[in-house]
Amino acid sequence: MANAGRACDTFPKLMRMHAAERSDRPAFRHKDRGVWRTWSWRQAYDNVRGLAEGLREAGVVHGDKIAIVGANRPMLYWAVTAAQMLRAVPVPVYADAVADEMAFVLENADVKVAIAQDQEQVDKLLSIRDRLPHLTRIYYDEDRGLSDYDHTDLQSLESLMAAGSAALQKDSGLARAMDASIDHGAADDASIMLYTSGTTGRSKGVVLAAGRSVAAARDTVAFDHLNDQDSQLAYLPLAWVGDHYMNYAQAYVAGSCICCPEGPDTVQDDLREIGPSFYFAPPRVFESMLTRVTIRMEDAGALKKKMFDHFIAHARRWGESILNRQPVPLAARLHYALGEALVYGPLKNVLGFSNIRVAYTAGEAIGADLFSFYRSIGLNLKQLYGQTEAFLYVTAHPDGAIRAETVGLPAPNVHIRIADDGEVQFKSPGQFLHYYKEAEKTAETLTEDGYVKTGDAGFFEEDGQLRILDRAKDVGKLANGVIFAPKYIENKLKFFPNIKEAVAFGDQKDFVTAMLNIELTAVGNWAERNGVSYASYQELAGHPRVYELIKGHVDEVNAALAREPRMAGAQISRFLILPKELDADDGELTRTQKVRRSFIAERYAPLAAGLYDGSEIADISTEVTFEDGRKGVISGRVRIADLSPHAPASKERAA
Amino acid sequence: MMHLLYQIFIDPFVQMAGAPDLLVQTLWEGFVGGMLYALIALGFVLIFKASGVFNFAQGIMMVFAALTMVGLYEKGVPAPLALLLAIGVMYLLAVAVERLILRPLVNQPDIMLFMATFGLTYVLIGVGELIFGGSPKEVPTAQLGLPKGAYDIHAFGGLVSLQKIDIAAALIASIMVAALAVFFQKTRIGRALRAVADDHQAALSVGISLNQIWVIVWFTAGVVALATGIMWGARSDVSFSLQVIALKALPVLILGGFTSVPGAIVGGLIIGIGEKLGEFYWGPLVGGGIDSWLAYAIALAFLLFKPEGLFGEKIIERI
Amino acid sequence: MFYREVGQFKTNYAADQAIFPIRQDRIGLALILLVAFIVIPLFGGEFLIASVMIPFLVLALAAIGLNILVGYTGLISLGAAAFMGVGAYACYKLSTIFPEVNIVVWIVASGFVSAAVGVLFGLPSLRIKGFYLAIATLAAQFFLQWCFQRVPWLYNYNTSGAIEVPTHTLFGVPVTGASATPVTRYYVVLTIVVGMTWVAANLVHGRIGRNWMAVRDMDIAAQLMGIRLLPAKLLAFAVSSFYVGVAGALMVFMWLGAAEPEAFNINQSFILLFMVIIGGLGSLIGSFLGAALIHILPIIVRMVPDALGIPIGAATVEHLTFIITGAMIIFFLVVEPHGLARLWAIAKQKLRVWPFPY
Amino acid sequence: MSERETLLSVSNVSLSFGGVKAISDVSFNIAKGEIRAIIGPNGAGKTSMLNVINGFYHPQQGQISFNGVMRKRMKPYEAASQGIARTFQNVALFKGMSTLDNILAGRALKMHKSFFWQMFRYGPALDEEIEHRKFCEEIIDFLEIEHIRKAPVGSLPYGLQKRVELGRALAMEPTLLLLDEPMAGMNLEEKQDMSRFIIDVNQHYGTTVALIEHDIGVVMDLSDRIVVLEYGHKIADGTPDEVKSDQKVIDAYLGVAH
Repeated sequence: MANAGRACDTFPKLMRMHAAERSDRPAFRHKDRGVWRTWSWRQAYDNVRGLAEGLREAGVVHGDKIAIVGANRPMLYWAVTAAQMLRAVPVPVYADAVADEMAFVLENADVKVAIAQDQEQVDKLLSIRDRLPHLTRIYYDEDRGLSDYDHTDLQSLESLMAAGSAALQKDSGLARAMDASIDHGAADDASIMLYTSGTTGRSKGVVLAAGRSVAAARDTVAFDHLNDQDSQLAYLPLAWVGDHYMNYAQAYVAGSCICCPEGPDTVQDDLREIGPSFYFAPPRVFESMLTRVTIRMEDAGALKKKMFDHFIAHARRWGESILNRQPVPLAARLHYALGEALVYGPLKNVLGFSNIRVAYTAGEAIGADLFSFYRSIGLNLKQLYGQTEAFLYVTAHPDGAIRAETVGLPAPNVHIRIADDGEVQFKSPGQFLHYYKEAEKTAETLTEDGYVKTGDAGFFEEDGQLRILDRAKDVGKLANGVIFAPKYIENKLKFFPNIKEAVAFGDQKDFVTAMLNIELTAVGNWAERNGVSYASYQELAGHPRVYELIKGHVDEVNAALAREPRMAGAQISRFLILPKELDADDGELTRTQKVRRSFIAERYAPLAAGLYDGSEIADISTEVTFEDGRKGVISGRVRIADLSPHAPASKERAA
Repeated sequence: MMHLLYQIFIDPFVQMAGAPDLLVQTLWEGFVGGMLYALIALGFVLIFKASGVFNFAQGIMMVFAALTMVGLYEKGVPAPLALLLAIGVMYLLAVAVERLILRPLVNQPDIMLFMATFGLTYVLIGVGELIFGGSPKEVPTAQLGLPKGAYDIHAFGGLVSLQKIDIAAALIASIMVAALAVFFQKTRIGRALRAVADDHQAALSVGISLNQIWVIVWFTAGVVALATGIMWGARSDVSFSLQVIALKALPVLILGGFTSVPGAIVGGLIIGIGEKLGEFYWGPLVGGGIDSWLAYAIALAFLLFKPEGLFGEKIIERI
Repeated sequence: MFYREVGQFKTNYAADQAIFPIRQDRIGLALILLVAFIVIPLFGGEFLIASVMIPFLVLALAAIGLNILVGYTGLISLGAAAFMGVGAYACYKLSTIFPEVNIVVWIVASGFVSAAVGVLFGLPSLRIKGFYLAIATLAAQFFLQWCFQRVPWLYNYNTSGAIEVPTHTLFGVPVTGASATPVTRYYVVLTIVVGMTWVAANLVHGRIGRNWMAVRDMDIAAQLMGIRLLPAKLLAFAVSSFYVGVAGALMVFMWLGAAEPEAFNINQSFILLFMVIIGGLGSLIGSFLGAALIHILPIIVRMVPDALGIPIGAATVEHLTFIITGAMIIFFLVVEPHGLARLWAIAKQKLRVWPFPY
Repeated sequence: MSERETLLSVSNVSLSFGGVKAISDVSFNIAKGEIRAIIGPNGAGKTSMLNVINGFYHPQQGQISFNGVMRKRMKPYEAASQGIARTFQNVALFKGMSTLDNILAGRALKMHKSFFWQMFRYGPALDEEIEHRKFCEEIIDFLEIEHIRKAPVGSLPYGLQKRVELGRALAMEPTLLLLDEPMAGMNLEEKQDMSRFIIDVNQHYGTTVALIEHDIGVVMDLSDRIVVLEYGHKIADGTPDEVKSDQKVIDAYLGVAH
């Protein structure tokens, strides 16, 4: 084999190797038109070459930026590789971004060619075209609705690929040139540009190098023993580092199969059908899954419910120990085996988890309860900590030493240190090259000795595992000097299925307050059960009995905080429930669903003021964006509830 | 071949003309049978009109009612009291049907209710036979004040024999039909019953609940069944083989339409007379016994030309 | 609970359109066939095979036939037993006229005779609908039964008026008549029933089945989509009668050995209809379940008092059977109008989503 | 619009049921490729008109020609085989079947493989089944109903049922698509979706659409031309703007509604 000796330090080279070594193994699956279409590595490679040739003929050259907008589709993944084959830089864009957001990214990245999934994305691109002087051509994957469009600068990927493949077939010179282009691909080529979600301020284009990306993925593939028998469901945004790493990079290194769901509505069904062996999801996915489990079990018959609760309780007691291969009494093991047959096995089956060997969660902190629930039923769920700048991994849980509060040990070949001000800093193999066109920002982020500043505050536990507290700049102090870590408190709140989002305030204030979002499914279900009638989300959110319910949860959080010496002083004194759901379309959340605390404080200023001036009711009127993009105004009065703090855990009891 | 055609198309009419007394006798018997068919069919129509249920059990209700009366009599109950008790049993049956079948199955497709009446049929057969035994029983005609014997009339060149019980049956049938017609047209409940067939809400406005209406209708149908059963029984015996006769009311319904009272009467007469004539004049050609299916064949023939029956409403299919 | 469907994804339409797309169902089916073909003949007693299994299979086949008409096409028939009779008499006549031809061939061929008669009596179905049609099918019931009684040619002029099955052999082994062992007869019946069930499953899952169901669910819409009602209905009559006819032939040749016209009376028609209703309209599995329940119930009613030591007359047993059957129909209609098949479907769904309730 | 070829023309059609006139002497035509609306108050004879067009009712007087061919008494299935498809005011899906089977049933006219192969679900029968499944999957994709592909239609919400019904009609690859109140009982978002589908069907498949709809706003947006019926009579016929300003229409209909 021609390439055996050469190191595969780019994704096109990896793909070429798989096409040769495991040509018939499935590389991509896509549930399309009701069945799982499958492409082997060979077929996928040929398609990518066709695409690359087509793009080359369209004038794409080394260094060009190619925007890729859409959901997870093999064609779009191929476009990524095709771009890399030409040593151009793919720039995936969040598919749900509104035209304005998209314009910013495309403008900033000097995109030359845009690849869109369907009519919706093409429409968005066309609407912002005036602002993109470099954009020459747009390609699309699904042709529905596009036949009447002006095709001067518009073409289907299908035809581009066909033309490219035909050209390669006909002209062996072109084929050789393409091989050469792959060979020319170098480790320090910019491999991809991912825009940060921009929790704070505008998003920045993180440029990652090919060699570093492959190296990082190699480390983790070895770490988790992934190989070409594995498969994963690619359902997270293409533009998110999580998807690019977990699905794209790892699959290209391990030779495993990337499975694309039919659509956003069918992810759960598709997950169950495909039964992946490797799974990655942010905590909110696990959370909503557990919420659904709980709600559905509420409707079960008394006996079944009892059985379920019994075995789940048993799992909570022993499940993690069994998963961690710790010594467990035989009786408990047998009991667990029975539970596996009656509850855990079937539950994993309906959730689509039966075949999973390793599952990861990252992106946000995960609740200990939530985390251990999945582990207790036998899902090998682990946490990792990372960021786009690191090409995801900074730390990860090793097998056998997994705790919800920590994010694990440094990943292979990653060096971590805690700066004097408590900020976590790292140096990793996958580390980014620079922010695109933001040399200043790049310099700010990197230390002089080449470490990356994460902006997160954290510390190492005794066993060497890293524990993350909060964004370093968010960690504040109450007026009385007590440390206030808003995220820490928010996460504790969000671990309750009834609470969807929480925003905590307290920096430089006398006490801590919170704005909450209820989870409509869970609370709606509760309301139905308890005879609470409501006509709208707003009405439910403001219902006195819902306040009572939520107050109970907040009180529990306070009790938990009271048990931690560092946090006891930062209990929540007042809270309110927002009359609308926080929404990325309104700028309240980032596209990765993180709350923008300061923006919210500004937007709901009257409410924020109300939380601190002792009033029981505050009025608010705010603009909302509806599903179809229209805007409207929600206004109303919001009640504010008070709580009394718990006494900190006494020293005697602790001792 | 010619012979066969002659036998089918000529010979029977020659016979009719040759022996008019036999023809009249046959017609009379057909008429009486037809009146009784009409009475059974009327029970169907009553229930179908008021509750939309095609009551397959109507035939068995007839047998069951008669069997109850006769069975009680045989157990030593005086005949008039047995009659009253049988009426009471039919009332209980109506209540039970409303409670156990109609109420739980309300709003189900018609076919479900139709099937349920099959179940009812089986239950009634089982219960009837379990309590009163399967052997044929004689109706105590004398004790019920029904006449016996026959008037022999010498006419039409021969002898026409009219059984008194047949005359009584025809009379009683006529009276019941008339009474029901009056009940439907003139009384408040009757009008409510008619209304309920078209519009359940309308019935409620008359101040009678739907459930009460069902009980009343089924009870009325039960009383009609009792009367019919006694008449048939008096002419032969009471046993479950009468059930097959009851099934003959079905072609009557096809002919007359499910919702028409006059249709039931005319249909009954057509079937009754047609069947007797067919059996008497054409039956021997094919070995006899054709009355078991002739009624259906007649009805089917009609149906092919008029799918909604003689008096049924024209079906306009809406979409 | 036993269903573990994770990873059972389909990569082509043939697999996705399969009649049993779930692996566990295929395994279950294989187990059932294994029991039916091997375990029962090996370990079953004569009573089980001759008095339980053979009648059950024959009745199930008839129920499938009737279900095609009533359940899949929505045409109520009250004359199914008569078509069993047609099959039985056709087979009887064919095998006496051409005794040298293999009897299994005639059993199947008798289905065609039944189908032809079925089409004839199905003709009014274009103009007649619903209850009217149900009553019209009674014409078939009474007319055909009358033929069995009054046309001596049909029963070879036997003085008894009944038909009796002589011994026929298949590959030298007696399969009918007194010398055929129950196991042999069982295998013949089982093979035919399994084969025909498979064909029925293929039909109802394809274009033909869809057309039938379209006619059943909304005949007007079906017409406006280009489905011609008469051919669709007549095909249903033909296929249904074929199945019922073969079941009739099997009943006489493989089960009873002899039959009188009374065997095909209206009560038998009702019994078949009950099997279909209780089993579940529009379900092949339901046909088997319904046949099992209705056939096995009387056996139990007979055995329970015996087992409890309560003397009970044969007549009383029959009356009780009537009452229980009737009550059961009402009970099912009230509690689960879609029959045992729906219960089975619900149970299966529960197992699939276990531990969730739905 | 006038230069467009006429696909269907209705001339002087009258229809009555037992003496009650449902349609009196109505004439209009539908041009190839247009979206034609029939509006009017309840009981104006709109649905009866559709029923006449697809051969379900036979007018006592008047004539209908489709694709230039005059027709006498036509059976509904003949109308179907000529390319007239239909949805219904009260969803007329096959309740006992899944979404996919309903749409597949719409392919009835295009499937011909013999009973013999059907018996074994093998060879040509299976190939045909798969070929048409592919076609139906395009419709499922088009109407965005992937998630309910295998669901029994009886259990679906009303809006989705209407969508499935449209899918079933599209499966017939119709030349003329009759829609009877396609948006009745829908919320705003569902109406927008449905409008989009109707426009897409019209523009990209070139299907001629005739629809009855009560939501005047939607009708005005969607249609090229509108016929207005009242008590079985035609009172106006023209483009949305013409109809909107027609005094008779305003008096009879629009005035009441707005």
